[in-house]
Amino acid sequence: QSQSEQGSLPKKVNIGYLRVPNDEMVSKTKAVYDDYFNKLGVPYEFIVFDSGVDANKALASGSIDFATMGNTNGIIALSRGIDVELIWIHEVLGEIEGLAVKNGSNITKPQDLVGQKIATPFASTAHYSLLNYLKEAGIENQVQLLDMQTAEIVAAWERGDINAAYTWQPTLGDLTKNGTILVSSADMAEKGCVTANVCLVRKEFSAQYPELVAGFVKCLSDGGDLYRSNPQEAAAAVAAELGITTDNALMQMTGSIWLTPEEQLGADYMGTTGKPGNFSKIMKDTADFLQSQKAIDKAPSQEEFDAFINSTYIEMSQK
Amino acid sequence: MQNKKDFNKNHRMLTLLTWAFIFLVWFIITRFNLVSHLIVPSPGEVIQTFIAIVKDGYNGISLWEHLGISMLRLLIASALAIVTAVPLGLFSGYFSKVGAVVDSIVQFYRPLPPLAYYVVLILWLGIGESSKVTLLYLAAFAPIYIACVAAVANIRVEYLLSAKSLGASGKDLFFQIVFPACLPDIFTSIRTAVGVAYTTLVSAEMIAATSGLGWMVIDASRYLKSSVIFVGIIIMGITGVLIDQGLKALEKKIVFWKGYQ
Amino acid sequence: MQNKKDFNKNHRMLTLLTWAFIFLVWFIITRFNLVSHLIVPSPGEVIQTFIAIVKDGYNGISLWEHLGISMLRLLIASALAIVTAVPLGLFSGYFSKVGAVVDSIVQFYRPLPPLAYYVVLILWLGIGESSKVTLLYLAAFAPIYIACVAAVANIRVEYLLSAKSLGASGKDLFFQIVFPACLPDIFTSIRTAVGVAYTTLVSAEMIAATSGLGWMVIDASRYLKSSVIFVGIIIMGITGVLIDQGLKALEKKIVFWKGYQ
Amino acid sequence: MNNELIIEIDNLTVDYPTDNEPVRALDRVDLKICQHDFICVLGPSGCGKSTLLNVIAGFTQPSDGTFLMHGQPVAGPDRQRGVVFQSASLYPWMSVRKNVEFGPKIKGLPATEITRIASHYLEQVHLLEVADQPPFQLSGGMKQRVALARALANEPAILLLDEPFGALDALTRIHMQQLVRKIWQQDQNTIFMITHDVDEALSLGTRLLVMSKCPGTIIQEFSVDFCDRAIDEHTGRVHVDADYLALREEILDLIDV
Amino acid sequence: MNNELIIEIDNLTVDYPTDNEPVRALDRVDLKICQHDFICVLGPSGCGKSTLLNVIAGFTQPSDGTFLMHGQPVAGPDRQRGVVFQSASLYPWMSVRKNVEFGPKIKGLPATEITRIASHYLEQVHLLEVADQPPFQLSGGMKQRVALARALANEPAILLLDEPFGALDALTRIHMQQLVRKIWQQDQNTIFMITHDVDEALSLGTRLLVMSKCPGTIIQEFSVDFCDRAIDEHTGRVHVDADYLALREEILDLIDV
Ligand SMILES: Nc1ncnc2c1ncn2[C@@H]1O[C@H](COP(=O)(O)OP(=O)(O)OP(=O)(O)O)[C@@H](O)[C@H]1O
Ligand SMILES: Nc1ncnc2c1ncn2[C@@H]1O[C@H](COP(=O)(O)OP(=O)(O)OP(=O)(O)O)[C@@H](O)[C@H]1O
Ligand SMILES: [Mg+2]
Ligand SMILES: [Mg+2]
Repeated sequence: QSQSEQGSLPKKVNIGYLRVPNDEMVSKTKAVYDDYFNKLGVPYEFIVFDSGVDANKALASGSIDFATMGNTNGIIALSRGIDVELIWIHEVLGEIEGLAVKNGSNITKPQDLVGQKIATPFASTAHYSLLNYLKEAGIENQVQLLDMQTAEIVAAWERGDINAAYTWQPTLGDLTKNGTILVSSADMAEKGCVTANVCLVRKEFSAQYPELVAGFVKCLSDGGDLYRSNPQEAAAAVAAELGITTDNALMQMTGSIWLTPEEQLGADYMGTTGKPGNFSKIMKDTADFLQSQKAIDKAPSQEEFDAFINSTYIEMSQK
Repeated sequence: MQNKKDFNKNHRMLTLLTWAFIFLVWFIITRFNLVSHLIVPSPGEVIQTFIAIVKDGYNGISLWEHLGISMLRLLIASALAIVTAVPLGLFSGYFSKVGAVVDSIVQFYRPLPPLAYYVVLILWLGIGESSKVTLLYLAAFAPIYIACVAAVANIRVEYLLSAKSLGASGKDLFFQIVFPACLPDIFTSIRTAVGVAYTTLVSAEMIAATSGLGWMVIDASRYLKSSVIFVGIIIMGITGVLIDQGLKALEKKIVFWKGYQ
Repeated sequence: MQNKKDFNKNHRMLTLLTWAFIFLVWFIITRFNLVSHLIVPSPGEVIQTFIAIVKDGYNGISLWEHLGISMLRLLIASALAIVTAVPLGLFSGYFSKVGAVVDSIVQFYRPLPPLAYYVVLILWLGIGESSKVTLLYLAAFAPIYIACVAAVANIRVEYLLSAKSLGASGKDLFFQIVFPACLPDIFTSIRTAVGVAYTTLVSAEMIAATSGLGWMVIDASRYLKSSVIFVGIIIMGITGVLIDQGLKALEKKIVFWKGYQ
Repeated sequence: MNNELIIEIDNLTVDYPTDNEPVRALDRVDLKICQHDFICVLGPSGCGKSTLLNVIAGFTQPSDGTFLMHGQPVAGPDRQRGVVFQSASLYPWMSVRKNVEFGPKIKGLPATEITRIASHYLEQVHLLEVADQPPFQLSGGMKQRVALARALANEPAILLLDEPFGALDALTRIHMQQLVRKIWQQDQNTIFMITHDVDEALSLGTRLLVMSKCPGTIIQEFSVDFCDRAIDEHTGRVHVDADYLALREEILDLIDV
Repeated sequence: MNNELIIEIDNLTVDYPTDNEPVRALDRVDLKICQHDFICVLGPSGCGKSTLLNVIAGFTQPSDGTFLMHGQPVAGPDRQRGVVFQSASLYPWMSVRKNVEFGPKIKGLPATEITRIASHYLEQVHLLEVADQPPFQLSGGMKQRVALARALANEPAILLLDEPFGALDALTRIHMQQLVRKIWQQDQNTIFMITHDVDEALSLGTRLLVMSKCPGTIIQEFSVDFCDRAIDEHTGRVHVDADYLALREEILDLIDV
């Protein structure tokens, strides 16, 4: 392959990842990356982040080349002028995220949330879905939002400090032990409020090593293929890495939509080069919403999103 | 050394020049895009953000409320630390048995990073104000307690002996001699303690808060709003200096005999 | 007061009893399920966790490596702080013009909560070791610098005058008189500084780390592994006390004339 | 010595506990102090002078022997024995007046009485005009005068002075000596004073005790009366005569090693 | 006074700057110091004695008038004028020997020479046996002897002593006086010493300067020779005679206010 040409390889590749069961985790645990990078002879490092928030800081300082994050953080990256592009959608979030309410709290409909404290990690996709949900119910100013990380949500829930929280698996599973899901991100997605985990790359990096980026994307789609062909095996590998049960892992993996490269390139999602898909519009809508929430100063334009979402590497990887 | 006034004036001038220079460098590197404005926002941006925050607040809460809630947390925690650590510290110093009981506990938790036990506090006290205030309280407690123990040990023995010879004992001795004799050190430690608590403010407001200066900086950093971060840091820096100056002035008034013991 | 040895023995006894009592209470409230074991793990659980961590490490990294990397960060940051803050502080104190330039900058950043500017450091220096070490460095710098400035101001004027009368000037005066005269205060401030840096350790290891004691506690708290949190806290507490004891012993050796000035 | 017996010390021994074996500071000291005695204690440094004073004050307990005051054993310091140390132990957080009022206030006297007493003794040491200043604004000599007034305000049965003028310059010291002599003569106090200055002892005391090196014991006692007979009306200085000089030489020979 | 002229002070005035108007500490002082003079300066507290010494040492610059040493103006402190302060300014981080060696070392003498000088002067102050101890383990008198040895080790043209024995007890002070007298007689030093103690000045000095209250000026000078003629071979104490007592009274009258 042309990638092996002298001088066109980076000294090292730094990859920021999240500890969640997705295609990247499958590829990582099933040694797909090992094979790829070892064959190239390029050293690489996986650096774990708690959320896209910290990954964005790392991208901004040039500490990492690839990063996985929720699409809301991708928007923040773009709007703040971090020089990155979106090259892959890991998964479209479905049942994996949701608003849990405590049993016995008598919350069965949106209006019951009035006056309640609702916890969620700010600047996350869950935060965005929750805001949309509240806005739609017209009660956005009648609840108190608390900015908490997932572990703290569990602690506060256990202690009875909160009766509602919008969060994701596996935390969500802890909450539903004595709670129920009022609304999930799958429900929100149906209402047009799509959230997803995406992969960003530093443009400086992708411009210099496009082949490597395409190879990286291929690794991701290989991970997805592995999952689709043998879910049990993929779940087992992921579960070992995350320290959870295989069932739990599988439950989480089926709770979101994994896309094939073809689906990614389809009109519903990223689209092809020169022909942006619907995901770009979703991103724009999300950005407008974030702007209205003053989370970002100025939403990027549709054109900027079209350019930001770059399906070239998927196309290259499919050749 | 011609004249004291001239001398001080010269030095204030130098300090001013230093800051002017810092601002100039800041202006130049941002004006000529030597670094990304994400990494260093321009002075103009920061000033605009500051004005916007003063006018409209942050996240729907006015700046004064953010400042107020943070100061309130700090105040309550410091006040609690003072009214508990001072008597306990003085007792520990005065009655060595009390000291033997309390000392090692304080010595053990003192070096702990507050963030290490914050989760435990949240598990115990919940996500409300109490865990935040307790975190600040614990940060402020140790320096005051330790200073009080040391202060009692350092009381001039002549103060105690002459008071006894004048007929003082028990309560009189403690309140009229031991306490005032330790007051200068207590005050110094209060300044330290408030400083330490202030330093812990961001940690305390990191969890389950939606207001406070510290939370504002944390939230801004989630959205990479570096101009807000800068505004927050500048406000915190100035506030911190002001608090210390205020305490210093108070100290000079209350412990007027400091340095003359 | 019959005998000094008996006296000290009694006090050690009391301290031991205090801790025995704490462990007993801990044991009882967990044994009889007075609180959820999520909130307070039982002593047995904590000991098991401790043994497991000693044997197998945490997250695939041995406990000694966690401890080692944290101590290394602390050591590098403290060493850097010492070699920069001491000369700068002494110069600032000695040449008032240097002081006029540097002082206000240190005074401004000193009260800032480290977490407030950690974001900025990460944006500037990245997520690697340099931002972590810099955070610890900045935490350690201010106390040493400020103590050095004050120490120079407090040098007995007779030390300087008699040295001059003996023919000393310039470099001799600085290295043979000013520096050693400030050394006791420098050492005290180093102890403070290392303590402050240690307190900042968890903050520094909160972002993009995968090793270190602080990270271990943070990671455990992310997954609410309270027994790991307790193990971490206990290790950090003991380590903190040991570091301070070590520095104290070193101080006693190097600054043997302390208290005799 | 036809005056009332105040203090009776018999066979007094004091050992200080240390990490190794105890240090013997006083060895079988006998001493009787009567009303209106002015005792001056001389002796080489570290011979146990302060230890003796501390026992009388009640700060230190005898290891052996008896110490009686008015025939009663003493449990600890109390207002019967006023103490003045070498370096002022004035409380800097109280004004000069409050310092002097401290004893009477602790005693629980009525407010007017407290004020009267404080004014009286401040007047006696010529410091009424600085009564409202904090003590740290005073010179060394003034501080010691306040300490004296404070001790006197309790009207103790005996005044214990541990090198009270040791930290003062020679001129101020002479003035302080004149003041103490005057007060002693007027108020008929009983004074036990430690000093290093033979001239001071000679010009003030009625009984001079000379102590030996550690472990301290009283090796010789002189009864003197220069303070009564030889004071210049005008300058307040002692007339130095042959007797005086002879005694001075004798004492210097005794303590000079 | 047929000796070489070392220091010449003419019309010396010193004002200290303050926040308000300057304080005049010395007012038109004239003074000549010759080789082997032993000058003792007496005067009330705050009259400017230390200020005069500081000008000679080079620590303070004259506001007006001239100060020449060996006919040359002086820019600042240097090794020609050794100083001993009241409270020991020994460096606690150096051993006694290192303290004494400090001057010679700074001068850059060869190591053997440095050791020789230090041993010599430590011997002279009888402290060779504690040479390796840190100074804080010594008694007050020993500390001042080290300070003296340290100043002497530089072999300065003049020794400036600012109340060198002021903090010592009376007995130790007498021993120190004997020591200084002996050294002065043996080594033929020139000494300028401030004291508050008239007896000390009388028993040591060849010239006694009495200064007036602030702003300080020299109001009278006495030439005395008790140090030469009246020293008891045996005890080293001055024989007090009628001359001595008369002069003592005269000086006390002068400075006693
Ligand atoms: N608390 C103590 N513990 C142990 N030894 C002590 C203590 N206090 C005094 N000594 C020792 O007891 C002896 C007598 O001490 P004391 O203070 O009574 O002497 P002094 O005559 O007052 O001396 P000075 O003239 O220096 O005041 C000394 O050898 C001293 O070292
Ligand atoms: N640095 C200074 N600034 C202002 N005034 C000063 C300063 N040093 C001394 N003075 C004043 O100058 C006068 C003379 O002071 P100096 O120290 O020379 O007196 P002194 O005779 O040595 O006194 P003492 O006997 O107390 O040592 C005093 O009134 C003093 O208050
Ligand atoms: Mg004594
Ligand atoms: Mg003086």
